[in-house]
Amino acid sequence: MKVELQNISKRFGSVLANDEVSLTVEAGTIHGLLGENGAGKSTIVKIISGFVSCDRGQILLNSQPVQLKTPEAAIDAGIGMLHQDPLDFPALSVLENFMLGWGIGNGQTKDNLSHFPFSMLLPKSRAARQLKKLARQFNFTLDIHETLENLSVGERQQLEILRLLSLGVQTLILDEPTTGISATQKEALFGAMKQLAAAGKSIIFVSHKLEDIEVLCDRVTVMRQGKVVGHCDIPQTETEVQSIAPLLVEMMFGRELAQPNKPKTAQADVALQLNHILIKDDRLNLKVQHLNVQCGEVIGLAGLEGSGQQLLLLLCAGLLPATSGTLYINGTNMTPKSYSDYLKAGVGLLPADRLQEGLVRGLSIQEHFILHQPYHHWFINWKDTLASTVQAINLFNIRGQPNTTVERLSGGNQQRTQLALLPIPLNLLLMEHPTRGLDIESSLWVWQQLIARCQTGTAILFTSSDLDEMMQYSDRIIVFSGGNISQPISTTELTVDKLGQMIGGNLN
Amino acid sequence: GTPAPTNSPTAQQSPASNEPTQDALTVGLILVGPQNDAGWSQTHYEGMKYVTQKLPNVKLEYVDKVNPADRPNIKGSQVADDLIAKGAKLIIFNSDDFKDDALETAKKHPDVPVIHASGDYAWKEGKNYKNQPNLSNIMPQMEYGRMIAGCAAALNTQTGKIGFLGPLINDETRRLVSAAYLGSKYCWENYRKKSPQDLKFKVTWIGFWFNIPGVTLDPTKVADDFYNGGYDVVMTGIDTPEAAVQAKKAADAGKDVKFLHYTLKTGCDLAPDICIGVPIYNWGPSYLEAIKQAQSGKFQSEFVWAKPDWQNLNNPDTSTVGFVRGKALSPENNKFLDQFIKGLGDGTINLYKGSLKFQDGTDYLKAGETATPQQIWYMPQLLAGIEGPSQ
Amino acid sequence: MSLKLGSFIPNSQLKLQNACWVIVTFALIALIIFLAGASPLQVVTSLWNGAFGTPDQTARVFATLAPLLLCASGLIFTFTAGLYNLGIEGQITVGAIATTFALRILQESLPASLVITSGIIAGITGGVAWGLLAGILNVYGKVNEIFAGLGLNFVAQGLALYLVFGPWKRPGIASMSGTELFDESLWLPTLGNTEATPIALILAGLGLILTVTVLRGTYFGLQLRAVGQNPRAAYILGIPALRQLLNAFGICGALAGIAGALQVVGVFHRLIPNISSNLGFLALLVVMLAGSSILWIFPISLFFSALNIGSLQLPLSLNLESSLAGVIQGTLVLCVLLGRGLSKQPKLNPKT
Amino acid sequence: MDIIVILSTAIATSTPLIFACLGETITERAGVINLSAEGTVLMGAMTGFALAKYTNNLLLGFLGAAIVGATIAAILAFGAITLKQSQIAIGFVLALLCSDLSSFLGNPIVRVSGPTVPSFKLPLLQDVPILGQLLFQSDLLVYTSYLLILFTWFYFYRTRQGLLLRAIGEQPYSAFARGTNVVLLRYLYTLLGGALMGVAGAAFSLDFKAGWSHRHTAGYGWIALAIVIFGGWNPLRVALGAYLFGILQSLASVAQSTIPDVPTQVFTVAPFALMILVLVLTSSEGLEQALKPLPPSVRRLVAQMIRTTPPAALGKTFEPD
Ligand SMILES: Nc1ncnc2c1ncn2[C@@H]1O[C@H](COP(=O)(O)OP(=O)(O)OP(=O)(O)O)[C@@H](O)[C@H]1O
Ligand SMILES: Nc1ncnc2c1ncn2[C@@H]1O[C@H](COP(=O)(O)OP(=O)(O)OP(=O)(O)O)[C@@H](O)[C@H]1O
Ligand SMILES: [Mg+2]
Ligand SMILES: [Mg+2]
Repeated sequence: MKVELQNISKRFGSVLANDEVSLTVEAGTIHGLLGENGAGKSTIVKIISGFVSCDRGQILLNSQPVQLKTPEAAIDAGIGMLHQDPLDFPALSVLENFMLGWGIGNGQTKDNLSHFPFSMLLPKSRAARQLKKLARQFNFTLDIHETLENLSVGERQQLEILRLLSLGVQTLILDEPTTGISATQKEALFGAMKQLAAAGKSIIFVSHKLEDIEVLCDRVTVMRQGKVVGHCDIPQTETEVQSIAPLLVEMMFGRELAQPNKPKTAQADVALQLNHILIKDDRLNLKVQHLNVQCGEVIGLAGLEGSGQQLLLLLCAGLLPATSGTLYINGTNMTPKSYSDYLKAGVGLLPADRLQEGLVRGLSIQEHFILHQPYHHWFINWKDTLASTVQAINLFNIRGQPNTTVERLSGGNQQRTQLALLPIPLNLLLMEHPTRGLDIESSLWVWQQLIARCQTGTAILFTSSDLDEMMQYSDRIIVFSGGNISQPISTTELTVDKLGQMIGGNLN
Repeated sequence: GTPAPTNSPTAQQSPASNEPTQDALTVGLILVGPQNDAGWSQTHYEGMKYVTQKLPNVKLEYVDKVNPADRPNIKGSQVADDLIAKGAKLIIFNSDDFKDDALETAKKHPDVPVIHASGDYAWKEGKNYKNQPNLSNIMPQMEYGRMIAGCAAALNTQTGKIGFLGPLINDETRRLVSAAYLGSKYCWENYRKKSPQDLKFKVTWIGFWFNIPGVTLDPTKVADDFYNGGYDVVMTGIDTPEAAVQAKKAADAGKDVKFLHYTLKTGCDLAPDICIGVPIYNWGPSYLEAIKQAQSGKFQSEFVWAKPDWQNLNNPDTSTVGFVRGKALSPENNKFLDQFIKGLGDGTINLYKGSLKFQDGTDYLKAGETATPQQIWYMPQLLAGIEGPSQ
Repeated sequence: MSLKLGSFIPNSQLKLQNACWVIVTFALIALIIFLAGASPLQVVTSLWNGAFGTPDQTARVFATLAPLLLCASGLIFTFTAGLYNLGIEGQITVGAIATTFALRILQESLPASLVITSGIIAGITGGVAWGLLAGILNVYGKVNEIFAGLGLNFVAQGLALYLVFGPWKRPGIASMSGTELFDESLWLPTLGNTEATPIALILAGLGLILTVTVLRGTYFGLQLRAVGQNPRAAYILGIPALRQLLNAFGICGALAGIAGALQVVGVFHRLIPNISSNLGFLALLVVMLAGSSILWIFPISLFFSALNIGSLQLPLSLNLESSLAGVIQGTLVLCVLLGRGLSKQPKLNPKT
Repeated sequence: MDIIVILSTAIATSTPLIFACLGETITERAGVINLSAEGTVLMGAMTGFALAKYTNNLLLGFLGAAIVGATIAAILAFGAITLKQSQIAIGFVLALLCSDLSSFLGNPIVRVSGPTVPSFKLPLLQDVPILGQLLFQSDLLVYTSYLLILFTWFYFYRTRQGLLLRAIGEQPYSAFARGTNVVLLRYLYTLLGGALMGVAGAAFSLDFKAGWSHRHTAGYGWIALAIVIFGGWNPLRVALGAYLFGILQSLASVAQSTIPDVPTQVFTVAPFALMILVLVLTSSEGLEQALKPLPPSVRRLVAQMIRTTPPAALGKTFEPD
């Protein structure tokens, strides 16, 4: 199905998320959508899928103008979308998730159901058959009776794709689907998408990752600050692809980016020592025989999401007790201590979910700084703290006022605020996806700050799904796979390819 | 008519004509339940209506539902203050629960006569006498109404099982339940000619005068349990009509059950066909008497335990306690009941006579002994033969 | 959530809109009164006379105001911590029970003023205990505070009933009228021959001032707000989130406990089953109406207690059901809540 | 007394609670807490009784009560869904407001007699040994409540619309993305739940606590809210909770004569203490641990039966865009 967008605009409050966006996706092609963070990619695809309604503009399907005011209308029109944040039902079973949405609207799934009153009933057995069939086709393994919350992000994404296919969609939209799925799953997914495109379906593929776009897409549209910057066809040959990459980067960011460099920062003293640690979780048992982290050293924790990296970070932060084993920070045994002792010992955590775990909605930047100060008095001195807040805002280049509540800050500025809140000095800094959701420019800035801290002796442990980032900034990397962990490997002995293989399960 | 004879030495016979010479007087009536509750509070309201009819220069101001559930944070004494501020010159409290409020009001307004219906603070010979010159108590001798009701129940039960839907446990309710039992036992033995062992008389207390979910037992359930458990006659002592309502439902469902209502003469109306009768209160005559005294400036603290008019039990002008018979009472049983009432009236039947035992086996009255008023009023336990807790 | 007490920035526009909604509300209430066959003007006069007609009545308004203010102050703490403390009724009740207990065992042996003081302290202890129980169920048992609170209300009520009808009943009598009256020396001193006790008012005033100060000016207040907004993030920030949640429950319980104590030593002079007199629920309405403007607690509480006391006049002078007062209070709060939503509407639907 | 008789009374008299609890269950499953239950039941009882009395038509009484219940729910829905105000706050205010309103408007019909639902023994079924006496010798309202329990369960777990209902209470945004009109459905189920709570009121005033008086059913609304949680939002378990409450109430009166030393308050308070206990037990981590050793399929089944996790979006506003 051919999808045409004409002059779509959408405003959220003061942000013009889409500004006169026009693009065409031909039937039978895979169309990439590329752009920095906040460029408006998700917004435009949400408009196509009826999740968000546009302020102005027109959508044409097979050259017919259509109104896609609700997801129902979009599904009716044969458009299905895999959302960036998974939109499924953790409390329901796989099968129920699969069926949910069948028979809504006038889509073809409605027609092939039996007649009233049986159409009222849940078509469990048929759904089970279809799910199993589709799963086999794409080489996914899913226990249909399992509750969804017990599945990994990747599995949930697989299910969602199968569900969309079961709806018989003609246009499939995938908003950043490659985060959190394994290399083999990714291959299967890409294969499936090519297969679908060959069958005449149109596919819109949203990503940050140039490589993904390059291997998968026939054509790409680049967005910046809500506007379409340009389109280009992806050439077929490897060398031509190589030549187009810098062009795309320039289109995305308006200029070429400087390559980051990381000086050596590791020092002799041991900042963190783990001995015979066992951590138990609902789904994982994680064993760490022995680990020494030097002051100033950066350790990357690589692996698929949910392979145990987060458990290790939480353990080192003092937020998750170990079942057995000991943990030393700067020579002090921290095993039996509480979270507040960890804070006193100079441990800092930078959670990935900024507004859920890192910052408190409804509180201003200044109030965050006040809360962060170790206090000795009952009463708050609003005047003094204002001065220090203004200082920090200037230092970290946060675009916001002291009394701006944090949820009104942009994602990047929230991250800057989180960084500004980290106490100085710090012995151990633990970060989940420090640059997730940040554009390349902001990422560079963030890492500059972090490297400066390493130079003062702070040891860093971080997780990231971006292998390039991991290779670039880590001194050593530990690879996690299903609760097993590798020995720390120096980045000098690694390549991205080798790392990818290890993440895929080949730890040796 | 003539006012009620009372056992009080100060009670006087005076002509009942409307004497316009007496001053206009506003009476403040404080009711614990709704004025239209088809029960206890309504009898007081109607009693005062009776007074205002007889004495047109008496004006009635009333506040109903003065209880902590309906009017939280309002005390009876506060309502009395307001009524007095509005010009009330005499205050009537209509519930046992108001005893502190009555005393407080009497103390705070020494020139305002206060009548507490039920209670014993004005009883010199009682256990709780408070020397408060402007406070009186009035209570009809409902124990006789209860005896008659108990007798009627015993005459009508087929299964020999009588249920009593009791409110909360205190001297008054123990007195009345015991009286009902005495009446039942007497008629069971003497008119039905059956052995007292075959009579089951059970009381279940719900814990208050009406249902408060989560607080009291549910009287609907208790009544159902009675009817379903073979108690084919249930008498009630609570303010609300569950016994009647559930009897009607049970009867509609084909069960042979009957009930006795309480307090108000229209009590049978909910289910006339299966109603045995209603022991009723008639406050009018006692109130009339007291208000006349207040009008003439002769109000004195007294404890009025007002008697029924045995000659004409249901006479609205003379009898403070009555018994309205329901349709379910057969002519034959009516005759027995007449005999019983007559016996009570002329003293040939005195049920407060030994030997009687308490539930725990101790003596209430030794053989041949007759109960003193104090023994009747302050009933520390239920009598032996009654099933159900005393405390 | 409409109940974020976080923002202390005055928003005059919002205030104006609120005022408009209050006017709409009163029009609505006038309509209800009219339909019930009475004149709104008469109702207003009657309510006014009922609340301020005699010194007795005025005193009663202030006697009700004190516990209401205390409960409202307590609820501000729990609301700030993001909790709907519907268990406040039970906290008042247990406070009152504890006070009664203290009075009963100490009245023989200590001078009156000491007995009263210990009674109030016992009330605080009782309130705190019951508040913390709800808190522990909420924090450690993961039981939603609304349902824990409602359940504990019934349990507290059951406890009061058990005591009034059981071990503490008057000799020979078990009745809703409560336990034996305490000796007059154990009654809080009143103004003249009325029922207003200056001590209660002073305690309530202190409670409110303390509340405002703590929430606006202290680290604890700020921490509570952070916990109320997002306990997980607050914990990671280094705030002892669970402890502060428990503190909020405890402080609210303490203030409710004082209110319960005052109901015993200042108002009823005994324990009655419904000792809380629905003041806790009324205080919830007060706080909901005040929203983020803490200082509005005072006039609203005054208005509500005047309505409650004045409503007694409705049946007396107009032959109207006095539950009209509750209808007025409820309608007022409902309309203001809906009005708040309506005034925010334009922002949610940006014009194109 | 015959245990069957006690049980059958307890079951029949729990009928109004069944309606109220199922109404609340449906509402909460859709993600909306209707805290106004107390006021709604009272208003339903008052209007149901008044209508049935003046029209002398029981059906009209029930219908009127349902409409009143739905209207109150509509105010909640408007405030909570459309205006996105706190459901708790609006529901709570409505609970207090409607309680007082029922007293105010219902004053003229206090303690007058009115029509009641006639008893009706189900032919054939009533003769089944034990079960017949236990379940099928009451009236049509009671049988309706049985059907309602089964139907609600069937609807929740066996129909498409039921799956959607659970979906909008769990993840409204996901449901929206799948083409569900979340706002419309939430309105619908809130109104439906409110209507059932109204019917519960009428079931009291026209059947199980026949008549009307001030605060006639005071307390039952709060009790219904507690039972829904006890029942873990599962219709069968909720019904079980309601019956358990009824049985405890019956036991209280039986116990008074058989074990007089136990204060009555123990039984009246027991359901609440029990509710809290069940909540603590089922929501604690210990339970998960205890279930660990079971094989996954059994564990899932057991977990589903004793799960008391509320619908994930319960009480939260839904703001697409
Ligand atoms: N619901 C919303 N309310 C307000 N602003 C929004 C909303 N959704 C998106 N925006 C804003 O619109 C802009 C475009 O957002 P969009 O999600 O489309 O970006 P994106 O290109 O998908 O970015 P990313 O790569 O981070 O996913 C951003 O500035 C964002 O903050
Ligand atoms: N919840 C909100 N309330 C009010 N304003 C908001 C909200 N979310 C976003 N904004 C506004 O939208 C603007 C853009 O935010 P967004 O997070 O999309 O920025 P961005 O383009 O992604 O920037 P960055 O690169 O820093 O992440 C913010 O500056 C803020 O003013
Ligand atoms: Mg996006
Ligand atoms: Mg962003």
